[in-house]
Amino acid sequence: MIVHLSVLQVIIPLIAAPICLLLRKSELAWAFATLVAFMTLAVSVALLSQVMQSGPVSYELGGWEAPWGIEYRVDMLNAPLLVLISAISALALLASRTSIENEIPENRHTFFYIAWLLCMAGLLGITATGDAFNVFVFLEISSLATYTLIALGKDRRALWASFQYLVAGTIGATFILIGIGLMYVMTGTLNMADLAQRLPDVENTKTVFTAFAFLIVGVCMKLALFPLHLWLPNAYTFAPSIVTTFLAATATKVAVYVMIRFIFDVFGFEFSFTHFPLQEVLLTLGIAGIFVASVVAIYQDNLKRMLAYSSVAQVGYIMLGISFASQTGIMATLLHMLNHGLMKGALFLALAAVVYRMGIAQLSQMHGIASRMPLTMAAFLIGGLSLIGVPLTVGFISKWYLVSAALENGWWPVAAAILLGSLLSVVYIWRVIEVAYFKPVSESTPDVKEAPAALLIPMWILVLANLYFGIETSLTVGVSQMAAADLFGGLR
Amino acid sequence: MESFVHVVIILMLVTTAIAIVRVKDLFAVTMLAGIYGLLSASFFVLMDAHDVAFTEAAVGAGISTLLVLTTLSMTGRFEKASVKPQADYRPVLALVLVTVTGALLIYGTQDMPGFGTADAPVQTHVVPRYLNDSATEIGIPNVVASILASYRGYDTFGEVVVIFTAGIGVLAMVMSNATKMPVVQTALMSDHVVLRIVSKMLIPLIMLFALYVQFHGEYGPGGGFQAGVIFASAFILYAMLFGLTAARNVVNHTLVQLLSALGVLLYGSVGVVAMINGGNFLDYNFLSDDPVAGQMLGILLVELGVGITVASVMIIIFFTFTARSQKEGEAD
Amino acid sequence: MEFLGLFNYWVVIVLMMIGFYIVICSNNLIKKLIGLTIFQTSVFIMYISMGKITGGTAPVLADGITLYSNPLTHVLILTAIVVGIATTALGLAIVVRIHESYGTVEEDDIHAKDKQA
Amino acid sequence: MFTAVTIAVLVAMALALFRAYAGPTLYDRILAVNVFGTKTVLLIAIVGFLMGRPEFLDIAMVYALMNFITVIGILRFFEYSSPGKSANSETVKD
Amino acid sequence: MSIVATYLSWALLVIGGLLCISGSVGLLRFPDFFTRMHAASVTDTLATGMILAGLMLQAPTWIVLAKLIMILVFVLLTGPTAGHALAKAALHSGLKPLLPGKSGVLEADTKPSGGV
Repeated sequence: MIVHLSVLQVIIPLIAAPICLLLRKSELAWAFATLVAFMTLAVSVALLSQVMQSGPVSYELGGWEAPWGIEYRVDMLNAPLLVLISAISALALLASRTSIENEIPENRHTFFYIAWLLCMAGLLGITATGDAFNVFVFLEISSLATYTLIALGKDRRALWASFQYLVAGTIGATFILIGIGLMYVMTGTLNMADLAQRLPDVENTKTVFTAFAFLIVGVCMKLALFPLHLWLPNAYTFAPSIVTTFLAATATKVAVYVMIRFIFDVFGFEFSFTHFPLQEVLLTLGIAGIFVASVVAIYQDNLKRMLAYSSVAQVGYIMLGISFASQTGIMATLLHMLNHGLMKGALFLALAAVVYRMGIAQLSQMHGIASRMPLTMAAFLIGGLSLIGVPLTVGFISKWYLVSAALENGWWPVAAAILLGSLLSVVYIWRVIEVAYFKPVSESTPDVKEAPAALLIPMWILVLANLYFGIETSLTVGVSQMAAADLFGGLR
Repeated sequence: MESFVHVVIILMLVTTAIAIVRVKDLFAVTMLAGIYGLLSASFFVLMDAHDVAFTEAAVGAGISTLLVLTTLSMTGRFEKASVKPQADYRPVLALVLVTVTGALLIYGTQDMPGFGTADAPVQTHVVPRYLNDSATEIGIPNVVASILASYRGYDTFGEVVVIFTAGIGVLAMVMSNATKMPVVQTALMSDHVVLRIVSKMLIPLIMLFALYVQFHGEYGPGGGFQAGVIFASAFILYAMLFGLTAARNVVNHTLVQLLSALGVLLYGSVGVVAMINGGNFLDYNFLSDDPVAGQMLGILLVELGVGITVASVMIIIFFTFTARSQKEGEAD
Repeated sequence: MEFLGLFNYWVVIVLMMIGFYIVICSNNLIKKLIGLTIFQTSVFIMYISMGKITGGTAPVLADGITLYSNPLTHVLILTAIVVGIATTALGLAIVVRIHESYGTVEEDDIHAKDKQA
Repeated sequence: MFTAVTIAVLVAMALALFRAYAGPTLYDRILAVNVFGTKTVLLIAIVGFLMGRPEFLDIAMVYALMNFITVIGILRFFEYSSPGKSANSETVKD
Repeated sequence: MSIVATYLSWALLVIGGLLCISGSVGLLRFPDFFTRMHAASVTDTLATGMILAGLMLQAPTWIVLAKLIMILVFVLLTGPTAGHALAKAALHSGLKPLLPGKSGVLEADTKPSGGV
């Protein structure tokens, strides 16, 4: 079985989804889905350790060797991401049954779990595959499932948000399809490794330039880079809270991964940064994204929307890391991807608990809520500190590397911008802390109890992970370092 | 001559597309979109892509037109005529965006290998193996089917899952809350006697044709997806003429849902059996002692899985939509 | 032939852009989805024309024929067509629900109603 | 000779396309779509002969089938929705 | 193939092609729906039949012939049926054919009531 790990990872949830439909009863479906998610987690952890011990794993689907068949390829770059996706998915599923009680009508619960498994399988598939077209197929699986999950939100605006995302996402996917087609016409292959070998011969052509541009724009649509982020705040705000937790922690990260894979592995560092003004574009948009989104976040009353804008800002940081075009920069990016997954997971789970008890996530209704829901708000506090980048949390580690990468390039203003962006996040996190902890309980504050254990346990697991990986950094930093070295080792 | 047909079809495509932009009547738009589907399918025939033409005809001209029509019967037929002044910036913005994108693409075409050249990378790398060896490795003449089901069988697995996901999505969103069907509906097209009689004759023929397409896919254009759509269209025809309740009596809703899951499972389990027999996922060589026989068996089974899922999901989608539209019709 | 090639690709690009234009510009959600279909179909047309060989024939092996058009693009587009119809179906399902809860399928009306709320 | 027929069919398709665009009534459009579909069936059949591989006529079958179902579908939904809301009045197109 | 069959085939194809065009011209030029419908559906069926028959005479193999016959049967079944249903639906919806009025000029016998 050990040789099949990389494919088991994806096909376990993929095959489990139709089985869920056969189970019909929503409790059974939930239990089964959670079990499957934990199995997937186990597989991905095993896969990570396998990759760490013996290097990249390649798997030929259907037994056909690489350029002719489809290949799964797991290395240091995507193995940690696989763990992140399955871990967040497993924890969120654990909490989901309670969380969706009030948010989704009873008769849709089974479909919810099926869509969840499909979404997760899609994300895992995008991450694990080594074939450009296969990326598109699994991207669509995850996207279609995501549209469904978002549309299940209680508010009618969820439908509208889902539709907007569907249009934006499909345009993005079609752009990716165009990009893949143009690459294919110049090289005749779809396998990423094979593409990487054959692209340099034609890298001076206008066609490859266009292919790259379309791929990047398409992926940026999916990862909500600043001017293309318009679908994201609505989608995150109106989706069921637990779905937001899952998506915020994983979906954009997967898109970032695809981008890194194409920039560094398929097209190669040289092409991306010399034939194409990638550095300037990402730097500008990244910084603009950080500031615009952070400022907008400060003015939000709905906390889900506030964190959604914060996610857009965080994507800006991640893009900055890529734009440094250095090994430290890319390492900071990878680290921040994982860490941001952890902190957004914790924060949104805390909000899911708030929504579960209060029905809403409006800041104006939360005066003194910390005294009613101390554990939840403590989790939010720690997650918020991590988002800001306070020492002893994961946020600090990735910001640290980000800043040092900026300094390494001698880009003082960029380093200053990163710090300034963190200050902005202090502002919007502080608003919440102030209201929740220091405002007296007013009559508008609903009389609520602490969140149930089903929500608290996964939430605190994530919070502790935030702290643990903020102190004991050898695993995450080591993995990112190796992945970054791999990406730059492939340098011609 | 081929080039002439090529040019004419392409020009008609453009005309249709422009007409779609201009027409405000959404029924007309839908019909033009159907024509667009037919035209692009003809184009695919001209480009030797018979399998694709097959699918596009069934999907672009058939199923998607029907789906849009069902939706239109719920939402109304006309696009709002007047655009408010403040929305006026949108066409300009769109035009700029579209021009930039189009210009970039045209820039990109300049270095593309010429149309139809035999020594382009697309024709010389990867593909020759399929054309030269698939006869011995897989043993079926339709190369498209062997790539679809075997060489890139995993993509096709993904494709089945995509369809399944769409079915789940539609069910999760549109399925009526009430489990029982709306009360007796008037038999809608009862006055079309000729239509009903002819269709009664046709439906078995259509099903036979679907089976032919399903199992002939290895030798000519066709396969699970096309067969599934055709099979579903027989039920859709029945439902349109004799009412949804009657159709539901023939194919039970729960049963169709189970079937849609079973199709995916059939596909998946072929892969898992290959794994248990010591091969990789979806390696059909391990399904039988003789690799070629294994490939044949594997392709047969996965195509069947595709067919079952596609047919049942299409039926699910169509029936769910129709049930919703009738419920809404009553509510008025 | 060279003229036909460029003509073909350019017109296909025009088609794509018409579809794209409908998606961005149309106020009606159903028309947006139809635009999306046209956009995607045009991309399919581009793929399929990339795989054509002049004088080639359909990739169904037969005696006496040596020149076949590229079957791989056909496979890819088969998959993509399926993805396209799946997206359309899901989009229409959302539109149906939007119509039920907003009473309209026009984008600016929806915005107006959201602002009121 | 196939050439002549192909051209004839193409001309017929173009004319039908114009009718589908111009309307003016819904039924004109449906008729045009139907004619267009039948002509496409013919085109596919002839092109098969023209290109020397006439064995793939199955596609023409599908076209004919889908054409029929589409027309029925249009009629069905139009009849159903016509007493209802906005679908009843045809404004003559300008 | 015998000479006769070849010539017959060509003749069928040419007549079919001409019918095709004439039907479509009718579809384009005739004044109202019902006349257009008449032009289109009558010639449509005949033209399709003739062209397919012409092709049948040139069919290289039996399987091609069989498929052509299937298509012909299918078109002959569905074409008139669809046309019939369409005309009926149009008539029921209140669309009235143009008839010669008193002045001998074609006019609708009643104003299209609400029409379609």
